[in-house]
Amino acid sequence: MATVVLFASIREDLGTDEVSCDIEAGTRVSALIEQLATRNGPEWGAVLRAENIKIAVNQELISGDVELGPDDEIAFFPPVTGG
Amino acid sequence: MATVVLFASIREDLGTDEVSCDIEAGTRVSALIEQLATRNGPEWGAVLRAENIKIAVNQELISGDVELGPDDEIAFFPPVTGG
Amino acid sequence: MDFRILVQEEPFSQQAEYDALRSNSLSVGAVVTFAGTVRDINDDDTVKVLHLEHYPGMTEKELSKILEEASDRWQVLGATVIHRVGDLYPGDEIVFVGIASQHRGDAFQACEFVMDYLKTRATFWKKEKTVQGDRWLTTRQSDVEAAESWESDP
Amino acid sequence: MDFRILVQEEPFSQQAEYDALRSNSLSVGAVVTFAGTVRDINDDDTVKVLHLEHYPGMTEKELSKILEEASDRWQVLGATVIHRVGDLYPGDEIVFVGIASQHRGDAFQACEFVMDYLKTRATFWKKEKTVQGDRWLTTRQSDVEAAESWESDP
Repeated sequence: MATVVLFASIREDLGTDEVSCDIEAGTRVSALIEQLATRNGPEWGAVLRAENIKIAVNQELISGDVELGPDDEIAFFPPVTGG
Repeated sequence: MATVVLFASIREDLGTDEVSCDIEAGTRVSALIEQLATRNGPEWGAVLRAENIKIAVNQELISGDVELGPDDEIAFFPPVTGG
Repeated sequence: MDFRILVQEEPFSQQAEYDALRSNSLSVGAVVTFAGTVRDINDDDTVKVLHLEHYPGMTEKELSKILEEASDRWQVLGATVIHRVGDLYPGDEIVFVGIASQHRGDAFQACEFVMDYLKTRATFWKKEKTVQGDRWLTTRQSDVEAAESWESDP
Repeated sequence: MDFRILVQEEPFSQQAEYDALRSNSLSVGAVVTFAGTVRDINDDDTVKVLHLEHYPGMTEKELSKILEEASDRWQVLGATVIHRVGDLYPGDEIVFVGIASQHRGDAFQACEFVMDYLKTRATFWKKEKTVQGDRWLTTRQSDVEAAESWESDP
């Protein structure tokens, strides 16, 4: 099972910090978002496709519509504001 | 009386940290050095005319052959090395 | 070289972190520390509480990469980053960065670099609770520019 | 703004100085500190003792001018300089500079500026006692260049 983790405003907007997802190897990020929107509601599509959203796969920041593995940890979060 | 104060290697080279000097208002630094050399020995002239020597009058760094007052404090020292 | 990376709710001890950096070796000639604190005013609103959260695991990895890059660029004998999370109040410390080096130039540059990169790369998020209401903060353009300014450096 | 300038034989407390800088006001968002320590090796000679002397009165005036200039150039909420004199040993602290500001950029710049100017303008002299013999140190060319680099800055 892949794990989708959400942080900060994304977590608050979607009301959960973590969901599990059954995905096939080679599923792309766009398809994962489609699957989450179908399962959990259209607000998931809107929030996770927002322009400034950051995505990390297995705790590495990615850009572009990469392929995922079935046990990956996929994180969605807004721009960081530490320090 | 004017006071001549010496620091660091200058003090060690001349073997004293302070001498008093009776000078007239308007005496220039070059004349003061001349007077010190006449009174205390030629090494005073050599040391105080060294190329990299710094001079302060009343605790303000000066450059050039300025005029002195009869009660001034004139300091001679090598380049600073704090920090 | 010694890296120390901590994400914690507790305050840190400036003295203990400074002493640890200083004692890395007798070759240490310079220690530069940065501490960031919660200001009472941000963008004209009065801050009551600053809530900080992070991405456990990824945060530490990102901080470690930033320290690696700093020590590739400059001579670094020891480096420490401590970032607090949870609820913080005006005057509280948020972050500590300390760099020990042989020379002061390296320590200053590396410390500022780590802070600039941390601001734009480490996975922390701040929610500000002000008298005017709550809001998640977003990356400042000035922080993005500060981080980008290091890219053009040799 | 609060300037604190001390020339003393005693060690300083990093924590006490940091706390004092931090508590200048709730507007303080950044505190940068620099501490310089005696290294065991300088120019390949093994340092046993570093003897520091200064020009009492003039030193404090010069340091005050440097802090004034720093606070003309950057936003400074508090500034501290402590410089030790007397006999110091490898590992001992020589100098502390701390700057409190609203923003980190100002604190970093002001702190590095004060150190660079202090190195070339404040009336301190160092005599190094090494196993190879005693020698008075002279201003380093790299320090002169570091100080000059601030002249061309806006």
